Amino acid sequence: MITLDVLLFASYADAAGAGRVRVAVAEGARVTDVVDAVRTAAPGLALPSRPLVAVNHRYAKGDDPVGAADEIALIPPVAGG
Amino acid sequence: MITLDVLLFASYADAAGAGRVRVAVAEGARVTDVVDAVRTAAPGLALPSRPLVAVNHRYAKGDDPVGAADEIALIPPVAGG
Amino acid sequence: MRTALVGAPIDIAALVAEVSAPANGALSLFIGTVRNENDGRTVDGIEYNAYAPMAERELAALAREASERFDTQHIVIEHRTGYLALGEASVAIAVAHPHRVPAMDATRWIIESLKARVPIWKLEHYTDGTRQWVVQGHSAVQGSAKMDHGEDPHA
Amino acid sequence: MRTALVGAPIDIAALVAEVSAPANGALSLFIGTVRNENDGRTVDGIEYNAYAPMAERELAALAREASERFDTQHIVIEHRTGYLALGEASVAIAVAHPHRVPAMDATRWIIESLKARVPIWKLEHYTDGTRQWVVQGHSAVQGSAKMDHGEDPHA
Repeated sequence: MITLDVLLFASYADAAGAGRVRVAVAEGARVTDVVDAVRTAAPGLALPSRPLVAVNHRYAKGDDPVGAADEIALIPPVAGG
Repeated sequence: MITLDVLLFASYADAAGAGRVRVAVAEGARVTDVVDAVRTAAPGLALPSRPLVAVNHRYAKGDDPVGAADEIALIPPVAGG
Repeated sequence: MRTALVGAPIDIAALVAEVSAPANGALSLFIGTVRNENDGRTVDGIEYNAYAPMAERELAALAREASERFDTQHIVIEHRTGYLALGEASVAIAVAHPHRVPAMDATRWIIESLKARVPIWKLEHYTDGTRQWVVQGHSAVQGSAKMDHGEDPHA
Repeated sequence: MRTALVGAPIDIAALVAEVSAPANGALSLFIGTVRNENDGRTVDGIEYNAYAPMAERELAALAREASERFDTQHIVIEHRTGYLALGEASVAIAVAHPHRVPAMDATRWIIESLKARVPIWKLEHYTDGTRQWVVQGHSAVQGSAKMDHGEDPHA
Protein backbone atom coordinates (compact mmCIF):
# COMPACT_ATOMS: atom_id res chain seq x y z
CA MET A 1 0.00 0.00 0.00
CA ILE A 2 1.06 3.58 -0.58
CA THR A 3 -0.18 6.62 1.31
CA LEU A 4 -1.21 9.77 -0.55
CA ASP A 5 -2.34 13.21 0.64
CA VAL A 6 -4.89 14.23 -1.97
CA LEU A 7 -5.32 18.01 -2.29
CA LEU A 8 -8.79 19.52 -2.15
CA PHE A 9 -9.86 23.02 -3.20
CA ALA A 10 -12.79 25.42 -2.99
CA SER A 11 -16.15 23.64 -2.54
CA TYR A 12 -14.44 20.25 -2.13
CA ALA A 13 -12.25 21.57 0.67
CA ASP A 14 -15.27 23.15 2.35
CA ALA A 15 -17.29 19.95 2.07
CA ALA A 16 -14.44 17.86 3.47
CA GLY A 17 -13.60 20.45 6.12
CA ALA A 18 -9.94 20.29 5.11
CA GLY A 19 -7.58 21.10 2.27
CA ARG A 20 -6.37 17.54 1.93
CA VAL A 21 -7.44 13.99 2.65
CA ARG A 22 -5.08 11.09 3.34
CA VAL A 23 -5.81 7.82 1.57
CA ALA A 24 -4.07 4.48 1.13
CA VAL A 25 -4.11 2.66 -2.22
CA ALA A 26 -2.39 -0.46 -3.55
CA GLU A 27 0.90 -0.32 -5.44
CA GLY A 28 0.08 0.10 -9.14
CA ALA A 29 -3.10 2.05 -8.37
CA ARG A 30 -4.77 4.23 -11.02
CA VAL A 31 -6.41 7.63 -10.71
CA THR A 32 -9.84 6.01 -10.37
CA ASP A 33 -8.61 3.98 -7.40
CA VAL A 34 -7.53 7.18 -5.67
CA VAL A 35 -10.93 8.78 -6.33
CA ASP A 36 -12.67 5.71 -4.88
CA ALA A 37 -10.44 5.86 -1.81
CA VAL A 38 -11.29 9.55 -1.32
CA ARG A 39 -15.01 8.76 -1.53
CA THR A 40 -14.57 6.27 1.30
CA ALA A 41 -12.28 8.49 3.38
CA ALA A 42 -14.42 11.63 3.02
CA PRO A 43 -18.02 10.60 2.37
CA GLY A 44 -19.25 14.15 3.12
CA LEU A 45 -17.40 15.36 0.05
CA ALA A 46 -20.16 14.06 -2.27
CA LEU A 47 -17.89 13.97 -5.34
CA PRO A 48 -19.46 13.91 -8.81
CA SER A 49 -19.33 10.57 -10.63
CA ARG A 50 -16.18 11.50 -12.54
CA PRO A 51 -14.38 14.36 -10.80
CA LEU A 52 -11.46 16.09 -12.51
CA VAL A 53 -8.15 14.94 -11.12
CA ALA A 54 -4.70 16.48 -11.54
CA VAL A 55 -1.50 14.52 -11.15
CA ASN A 56 1.63 16.64 -10.81
CA HIS A 57 -0.24 19.78 -11.97
CA ARG A 58 -1.68 18.20 -15.12
CA TYR A 59 -5.19 16.94 -15.75
CA ALA A 60 -5.09 13.15 -15.59
CA LYS A 61 -7.19 10.37 -17.08
CA GLY A 62 -8.89 7.72 -14.95
CA ASP A 63 -6.46 4.97 -15.89
CA ASP A 64 -3.29 7.02 -15.42
CA PRO A 65 -1.00 5.34 -12.85
CA VAL A 66 -0.16 7.07 -9.57
CA GLY A 67 2.80 6.64 -7.23
CA ALA A 68 3.76 7.72 -3.74
CA ALA A 69 5.77 10.67 -5.08
CA ASP A 70 2.92 12.13 -7.14
CA GLU A 71 1.02 15.28 -6.15
CA ILE A 72 -2.63 14.44 -6.64
CA ALA A 73 -5.46 16.99 -6.48
CA LEU A 74 -9.20 16.85 -7.00
CA ILE A 75 -10.31 19.80 -9.11
CA PRO A 76 -13.84 21.17 -8.59
CA PRO A 77 -15.46 22.80 -11.64
CA VAL A 78 -13.18 25.75 -12.32
CA ALA A 79 -14.50 29.32 -12.29
CA GLY A 80 -11.61 31.65 -13.02
CA GLY A 81 -11.70 34.79 -15.08
CA MET B 1 -28.22 77.03 -61.97
CA ILE B 2 -26.74 76.66 -58.50
CA THR B 3 -23.07 76.74 -57.63
CA LEU B 4 -21.57 74.16 -55.26
CA ASP B 5 -18.10 73.71 -53.76
CA VAL B 6 -17.72 69.94 -53.60
CA LEU B 7 -15.22 68.80 -50.95
CA LEU B 8 -12.46 66.37 -51.89
CA PHE B 9 -10.25 64.33 -49.56
CA ALA B 10 -7.16 62.16 -49.55
CA SER B 11 -6.42 60.59 -52.96
CA TYR B 12 -9.22 62.57 -54.62
CA ALA B 13 -7.80 65.85 -53.36
CA ASP B 14 -4.33 64.84 -54.50
CA ALA B 15 -5.58 63.87 -57.97
CA ALA B 16 -7.53 67.11 -58.34
CA GLY B 17 -4.72 69.16 -56.85
CA ALA B 18 -7.19 70.86 -54.50
CA GLY B 19 -9.44 70.18 -51.53
CA ARG B 20 -12.58 71.32 -53.36
CA VAL B 21 -13.94 71.73 -56.84
CA ARG B 22 -16.58 74.26 -57.87
CA VAL B 23 -19.40 73.04 -60.10
CA ALA B 24 -22.68 74.43 -61.39
CA VAL B 25 -25.78 72.22 -61.58
CA ALA B 26 -29.41 72.89 -62.45
CA GLU B 27 -32.01 73.63 -59.78
CA GLY B 28 -33.49 70.28 -58.69
CA ALA B 29 -30.23 68.44 -59.35
CA ARG B 30 -29.54 65.04 -57.81
CA VAL B 31 -26.34 63.62 -56.32
CA THR B 32 -25.53 61.89 -59.64
CA ASP B 33 -25.73 65.22 -61.44
CA VAL B 34 -23.16 66.67 -59.05
CA VAL B 35 -20.85 63.70 -59.62
CA ASP B 36 -21.16 64.14 -63.41
CA ALA B 37 -20.37 67.84 -63.05
CA VAL B 38 -17.27 67.01 -60.98
CA ARG B 39 -16.09 64.57 -63.65
CA THR B 40 -16.29 67.37 -66.20
CA ALA B 41 -14.75 70.04 -63.97
CA ALA B 42 -11.87 67.84 -62.76
CA PRO B 43 -11.16 65.17 -65.38
CA GLY B 44 -7.81 64.32 -63.73
CA LEU B 45 -9.71 63.05 -60.71
CA ALA B 46 -10.58 59.75 -62.45
CA LEU B 47 -13.51 58.99 -60.15
CA PRO B 48 -14.80 55.43 -59.91
CA SER B 49 -18.09 54.73 -61.67
CA ARG B 50 -20.12 55.22 -58.49
CA PRO B 51 -18.14 57.19 -55.95
CA LEU B 52 -19.41 57.54 -52.39
CA VAL B 53 -20.97 60.94 -51.79
CA ALA B 54 -21.87 62.61 -48.52
CA VAL B 55 -24.51 65.32 -48.24
CA ASN B 56 -24.44 67.27 -44.99
CA HIS B 57 -22.17 64.66 -43.36
CA ARG B 58 -24.31 61.67 -44.28
CA TYR B 59 -23.79 59.10 -47.01
CA ALA B 60 -26.22 59.92 -49.82
CA LYS B 61 -27.88 57.92 -52.57
CA GLY B 62 -27.53 58.83 -56.24
CA ASP B 63 -31.06 60.20 -56.53
CA ASP B 64 -30.99 62.28 -53.35
CA PRO B 65 -31.70 65.95 -54.16
CA VAL B 66 -29.09 68.62 -53.53
CA GLY B 67 -29.45 72.36 -52.95
CA ALA B 68 -27.19 75.38 -52.79
CA ALA B 69 -27.01 75.21 -48.99
CA ASP B 70 -25.88 71.58 -48.83
CA GLU B 71 -22.33 70.53 -47.95
CA ILE B 72 -21.38 67.92 -50.52
CA ALA B 73 -18.27 65.77 -50.34
CA LEU B 74 -16.82 62.98 -52.44
CA ILE B 75 -15.59 60.20 -50.15
CA PRO B 76 -12.67 58.04 -51.36
CA PRO B 77 -12.59 54.47 -50.04
CA VAL B 78 -12.15 54.95 -46.30
CA ALA B 79 -9.16 53.51 -44.44
CA GLY B 80 -9.47 54.49 -40.81
CA GLY B 81 -8.58 52.39 -37.79
CA MET C 1 -20.76 56.80 -24.16
CA ARG C 2 -18.30 59.14 -25.81
CA THR C 3 -16.60 59.39 -29.19
CA ALA C 4 -13.93 61.79 -30.39
CA LEU C 5 -11.42 62.61 -33.06
CA VAL C 6 -8.31 63.61 -31.13
CA GLY C 7 -5.08 65.34 -32.01
CA ALA C 8 -3.04 64.17 -29.02
CA PRO C 9 -1.97 60.70 -27.85
CA ILE C 10 -4.81 58.49 -26.61
CA ASP C 11 -4.70 57.81 -22.87
CA ILE C 12 -5.56 54.11 -22.66
CA ALA C 13 -5.80 53.99 -18.86
CA ALA C 14 -8.26 56.91 -18.93
CA LEU C 15 -10.45 55.07 -21.45
CA VAL C 16 -10.47 51.95 -19.29
CA ALA C 17 -11.46 54.02 -16.25
CA GLU C 18 -14.13 55.85 -18.24
CA VAL C 19 -16.10 52.72 -19.21
CA SER C 20 -15.73 51.01 -15.84
CA ALA C 21 -18.82 50.70 -13.66
CA PRO C 22 -19.85 48.42 -10.77
CA ALA C 23 -22.34 46.46 -12.90
CA ASN C 24 -19.70 45.48 -15.47
CA GLY C 25 -17.89 42.16 -15.29
CA ALA C 26 -16.01 42.52 -18.56
CA LEU C 27 -14.09 45.16 -20.41
CA SER C 28 -12.86 44.74 -23.96
CA LEU C 29 -10.37 47.11 -25.50
CA PHE C 30 -9.06 47.31 -29.04
CA ILE C 31 -6.14 49.52 -30.00
CA GLY C 32 -4.96 50.06 -33.56
CA THR C 33 -1.30 51.02 -33.78
CA VAL C 34 1.03 52.23 -36.50
CA ARG C 35 3.17 49.30 -37.60
CA ASN C 36 6.50 49.34 -39.34
CA GLU C 37 5.51 47.46 -42.49
CA ASN C 38 2.68 47.34 -45.00
CA ASP C 39 2.54 45.41 -48.26
CA GLY C 40 6.26 44.73 -47.94
CA ARG C 41 7.24 48.39 -47.61
CA THR C 42 8.96 49.86 -44.55
CA VAL C 43 6.75 52.44 -42.87
CA ASP C 44 8.04 55.48 -41.01
CA GLY C 45 4.72 56.85 -39.82
CA ILE C 46 1.15 57.45 -40.94
CA GLU C 47 -0.72 60.67 -41.48
CA TYR C 48 -4.40 60.30 -40.56
CA ASN C 49 -6.69 62.63 -42.43
CA ALA C 50 -10.40 62.87 -41.57
CA TYR C 51 -13.44 64.62 -42.96
CA ALA C 52 -13.80 65.80 -39.39
CA PRO C 53 -17.46 66.79 -38.93
CA MET C 54 -18.67 63.71 -40.80
CA ALA C 55 -16.19 61.39 -39.07
CA GLU C 56 -17.36 62.69 -35.68
CA ARG C 57 -20.96 62.15 -36.68
CA GLU C 58 -20.25 58.61 -37.90
CA LEU C 59 -18.29 57.71 -34.76
CA ALA C 60 -21.16 58.91 -32.59
CA ALA C 61 -23.64 56.93 -34.73
CA LEU C 62 -21.47 53.81 -34.40
CA ALA C 63 -21.40 54.11 -30.61
CA ARG C 64 -25.17 54.60 -30.48
CA GLU C 65 -25.81 51.63 -32.75
CA ALA C 66 -23.37 49.43 -30.79
CA SER C 67 -25.05 50.52 -27.58
CA GLU C 68 -28.41 49.28 -28.89
CA ARG C 69 -27.11 46.09 -30.48
CA PHE C 70 -25.04 45.02 -27.48
CA ASP C 71 -27.00 46.63 -24.67
CA THR C 72 -24.43 48.76 -22.92
CA GLN C 73 -23.86 52.48 -22.44
CA HIS C 74 -20.21 51.95 -21.54
CA ILE C 75 -18.54 52.64 -24.87
CA VAL C 76 -15.74 55.03 -25.71
CA ILE C 77 -14.15 55.43 -29.15
CA GLU C 78 -11.23 57.76 -29.87
CA HIS C 79 -9.53 58.13 -33.24
CA ARG C 80 -6.33 60.09 -33.79
CA THR C 81 -5.72 62.51 -36.63
CA GLY C 82 -2.48 64.03 -37.87
CA TYR C 83 0.94 62.42 -38.14
CA LEU C 84 1.56 59.35 -35.97
CA ALA C 85 4.93 57.73 -35.42
CA LEU C 86 5.50 53.97 -35.27
CA GLY C 87 3.77 52.31 -32.34
CA GLU C 88 1.36 55.15 -31.64
CA ALA C 89 -2.30 54.31 -31.15
CA SER C 90 -4.46 55.48 -34.06
CA VAL C 91 -7.74 54.22 -32.64
CA ALA C 92 -8.92 52.90 -29.29
CA ILE C 93 -12.28 51.31 -28.59
CA ALA C 94 -13.27 50.43 -25.03
CA VAL C 95 -16.49 48.60 -24.20
CA ALA C 96 -17.57 47.42 -20.77
CA HIS C 97 -20.55 45.16 -20.15
CA PRO C 98 -21.85 42.88 -17.41
CA HIS C 99 -20.81 39.89 -19.57
CA ARG C 100 -17.75 39.11 -21.66
CA VAL C 101 -19.26 37.89 -24.93
CA PRO C 102 -21.21 41.06 -25.77
CA ALA C 103 -18.26 43.20 -24.62
CA MET C 104 -15.95 41.45 -27.09
CA ASP C 105 -18.58 41.27 -29.84
CA ALA C 106 -19.26 45.00 -29.55
CA THR C 107 -15.58 45.90 -29.77
CA ARG C 108 -15.16 43.82 -32.90
CA TRP C 109 -18.34 45.16 -34.48
CA ILE C 110 -17.21 48.73 -33.83
CA ILE C 111 -13.72 48.37 -35.34
CA GLU C 112 -15.08 46.57 -38.42
CA SER C 113 -17.85 49.15 -38.90
CA LEU C 114 -15.45 52.03 -38.29
CA LYS C 115 -13.13 50.74 -41.00
CA ALA C 116 -16.05 50.37 -43.39
CA ARG C 117 -17.73 53.72 -43.00
CA VAL C 118 -15.95 56.43 -41.01
CA PRO C 119 -14.39 58.95 -43.43
CA ILE C 120 -10.77 58.75 -42.36
CA TRP C 121 -7.81 58.07 -44.64
CA LYS C 122 -4.20 57.23 -44.04
CA LEU C 123 -1.19 58.44 -45.95
CA GLU C 124 1.67 56.08 -45.26
CA HIS C 125 5.12 57.61 -45.11
CA TYR C 126 7.85 55.14 -46.10
CA THR C 127 11.48 55.09 -45.07
CA ASP C 128 12.46 55.75 -48.70
CA GLY C 129 10.77 59.17 -48.48
CA THR C 130 7.70 58.30 -50.56
CA ARG C 131 4.10 58.36 -49.40
CA GLN C 132 0.93 56.62 -50.47
CA TRP C 133 -2.74 56.58 -49.54
CA VAL C 134 -3.82 53.27 -48.07
CA VAL C 135 -6.88 51.55 -49.53
CA GLN C 136 -8.61 48.90 -47.37
CA GLY C 137 -5.46 47.89 -45.58
CA HIS C 138 -3.41 47.85 -48.78
CA SER C 139 -1.50 50.66 -50.39
CA ALA C 140 -3.30 52.26 -53.33
CA VAL C 141 -0.96 51.02 -56.04
CA GLN C 142 -3.53 49.25 -58.14
CA GLY C 143 -6.57 50.86 -59.70
CA SER C 144 -5.58 54.44 -59.05
CA ALA C 145 -2.65 56.71 -59.55
CA LYS C 146 0.31 56.34 -57.20
CA MET C 147 0.32 59.29 -54.82
CA ASP C 148 3.96 59.31 -53.76
CA HIS C 149 4.27 63.01 -54.34
CA GLY C 150 0.99 64.04 -52.78
CA GLU C 151 0.69 66.69 -50.17
CA ASP C 152 -2.40 66.29 -48.02
CA PRO C 153 -4.45 69.45 -48.53
CA HIS C 154 -6.47 68.86 -45.37
CA ALA C 155 -3.62 68.27 -42.93
CA MET D 1 5.03 36.16 -23.62
CA ARG D 2 4.40 36.15 -19.89
CA THR D 3 1.78 34.75 -17.55
CA ALA D 4 1.37 35.20 -13.83
CA LEU D 5 -0.86 34.75 -10.84
CA VAL D 6 -0.62 38.04 -8.98
CA GLY D 7 -1.57 39.23 -5.53
CA ALA D 8 -1.59 42.96 -6.24
CA PRO D 9 -3.72 45.08 -8.61
CA ILE D 10 -3.07 44.51 -12.32
CA ASP D 11 -1.40 47.45 -14.05
CA ILE D 12 -3.28 47.65 -17.36
CA ALA D 13 -1.05 50.32 -18.89
CA ALA D 14 2.00 48.19 -18.13
CA LEU D 15 0.44 45.19 -19.89
CA VAL D 16 -0.35 47.28 -22.96
CA ALA D 17 3.24 48.53 -23.05
CA GLU D 18 4.59 45.03 -22.55
CA VAL D 19 2.95 43.53 -25.66
CA SER D 20 3.60 46.54 -27.88
CA ALA D 21 6.16 46.18 -30.66
CA PRO D 22 6.83 47.99 -33.96
CA ALA D 23 5.53 45.11 -36.10
CA ASN D 24 2.12 45.11 -34.40
CA GLY D 25 -0.82 46.97 -35.87
CA ALA D 26 -3.40 45.73 -33.38
CA LEU D 27 -3.69 45.20 -29.67
CA SER D 28 -6.61 43.45 -28.03
CA LEU D 29 -7.16 43.55 -24.32
CA PHE D 30 -9.71 41.77 -22.18
CA ILE D 31 -10.25 42.60 -18.53
CA GLY D 32 -12.51 40.66 -16.20
CA THR D 33 -13.80 42.72 -13.31
CA VAL D 34 -15.72 42.04 -10.11
CA ARG D 35 -19.32 43.10 -10.64
CA ASN D 36 -21.92 44.00 -8.09
CA GLU D 37 -24.50 41.33 -8.93
CA ASN D 38 -24.63 37.64 -9.80
CA ASP D 39 -27.71 35.47 -10.17
CA GLY D 40 -29.79 38.24 -8.62
CA ARG D 41 -27.68 38.53 -5.47
CA THR D 42 -25.80 41.67 -4.47
CA VAL D 43 -22.07 41.05 -4.42
CA ASP D 44 -19.63 42.75 -2.07
CA GLY D 45 -16.43 41.24 -3.41
CA ILE D 46 -14.93 37.98 -4.64
CA GLU D 47 -12.22 35.83 -3.16
CA TYR D 48 -10.14 34.18 -5.87
CA ASN D 49 -8.58 30.91 -4.84
CA ALA D 50 -6.12 29.07 -7.10
CA TYR D 51 -4.28 25.78 -7.08
CA ALA D 52 -1.28 27.99 -7.67
CA PRO D 53 1.41 25.77 -9.19
CA MET D 54 -1.08 24.11 -11.54
CA ALA D 55 -2.81 27.39 -12.41
CA GLU D 56 0.55 28.91 -13.30
CA ARG D 57 1.40 25.90 -15.42
CA GLU D 58 -1.98 26.07 -17.20
CA LEU D 59 -1.70 29.80 -17.83
CA ALA D 60 1.73 29.33 -19.36
CA ALA D 61 0.41 26.46 -21.51
CA LEU D 62 -2.50 28.63 -22.67
CA ALA D 63 -0.16 31.42 -23.73
CA ARG D 64 2.09 28.96 -25.59
CA GLU D 65 -0.85 27.37 -27.36
CA ALA D 66 -2.35 30.76 -28.27
CA SER D 67 1.04 31.86 -29.55
CA GLU D 68 1.11 28.90 -31.95
CA ARG D 69 -2.53 29.10 -32.99
CA PHE D 70 -2.52 32.84 -33.64
CA ASP D 71 1.13 33.35 -34.57
CA THR D 72 2.27 35.99 -32.11
CA GLN D 73 4.71 36.10 -29.20
CA HIS D 74 3.10 39.26 -27.81
CA ILE D 75 0.81 37.77 -25.18
CA VAL D 76 0.52 38.59 -21.48
CA ILE D 77 -1.97 37.03 -19.08
CA GLU D 78 -2.30 38.02 -15.43
CA HIS D 79 -4.85 36.58 -12.99
CA ARG D 80 -5.42 37.95 -9.50
CA THR D 81 -5.78 35.85 -6.39
CA GLY D 82 -7.07 36.80 -2.96
CA TYR D 83 -9.94 39.10 -2.06
CA LEU D 84 -11.02 41.61 -4.73
CA ALA D 85 -13.39 44.50 -4.16
CA LEU D 86 -16.05 45.60 -6.67
CA GLY D 87 -14.61 46.89 -9.91
CA GLU D 88 -11.17 45.37 -9.44
CA ALA D 89 -9.65 43.47 -12.37
CA SER D 90 -9.51 39.73 -11.73
CA VAL D 91 -7.91 38.84 -15.05
CA ALA D 92 -6.27 40.75 -17.87
CA ILE D 93 -5.25 39.34 -21.24
CA ALA D 94 -3.29 41.46 -23.70
CA VAL D 95 -2.44 40.26 -27.21
CA ALA D 96 -0.71 42.28 -29.89
CA HIS D 97 -0.37 41.16 -33.50
CA PRO D 98 0.35 42.69 -36.89
CA HIS D 99 -3.37 42.27 -37.73
CA ARG D 100 -6.57 42.87 -35.82
CA VAL D 101 -8.53 39.67 -36.45
CA PRO D 102 -5.99 37.26 -34.95
CA ALA D 103 -5.36 39.68 -32.06
CA MET D 104 -9.07 39.66 -31.16
CA ASP D 105 -9.48 35.93 -31.86
CA ALA D 106 -6.54 35.10 -29.61
CA THR D 107 -7.89 37.20 -26.73
CA ARG D 108 -11.26 35.50 -26.95
CA TRP D 109 -9.73 32.03 -27.23
CA ILE D 110 -7.58 32.67 -24.17
CA ILE D 111 -10.39 33.88 -21.90
CA GLU D 112 -12.69 31.02 -22.93
CA SER D 113 -9.92 28.44 -22.46
CA LEU D 114 -8.86 29.99 -19.16
CA LYS D 115 -12.39 29.72 -17.83
CA ALA D 116 -12.58 26.10 -18.97
CA ARG D 117 -9.36 24.74 -17.60
CA VAL D 118 -7.29 26.92 -15.26
CA PRO D 119 -7.81 25.73 -11.66
CA ILE D 120 -9.09 28.93 -10.08
CA TRP D 121 -12.28 29.30 -8.07
CA LYS D 122 -14.25 32.24 -6.82
CA LEU D 123 -16.02 32.59 -3.52
CA GLU D 124 -18.60 35.35 -3.84
CA HIS D 125 -19.18 37.48 -0.77
CA TYR D 126 -22.69 38.94 -0.67
CA THR D 127 -23.89 42.07 1.03
CA ASP D 128 -26.04 39.92 3.36
CA GLY D 129 -22.86 38.43 4.83
CA THR D 130 -23.12 35.02 3.14
CA ARG D 131 -20.65 33.52 0.67
CA GLN D 132 -20.86 30.96 -2.07
CA TRP D 133 -18.56 29.23 -4.55
CA VAL D 134 -19.36 30.15 -8.11
CA VAL D 135 -19.84 27.36 -10.65
CA GLN D 136 -19.48 28.26 -14.36
CA GLY D 137 -20.64 31.80 -13.91
CA HIS D 138 -23.52 30.80 -11.61
CA SER D 139 -23.54 30.39 -7.88
CA ALA D 140 -23.33 26.80 -6.70
CA VAL D 141 -26.84 26.58 -5.29
CA GLN D 142 -28.01 23.62 -7.31
CA GLY D 143 -26.35 20.24 -7.32
CA SER D 144 -24.07 20.80 -4.36
CA ALA D 145 -24.26 21.96 -0.81
CA LYS D 146 -24.59 25.67 -0.19
CA MET D 147 -21.31 26.98 1.13
CA ASP D 148 -22.45 30.13 2.89
CA HIS D 149 -20.48 29.30 5.97
CA GLY D 150 -17.31 28.12 4.28
CA GLU D 151 -13.90 29.40 5.18
CA ASP D 152 -11.44 29.03 2.36
CA PRO D 153 -8.71 26.70 3.64
CA HIS D 154 -6.26 27.85 1.00
CA ALA D 155 -6.56 31.60 1.44
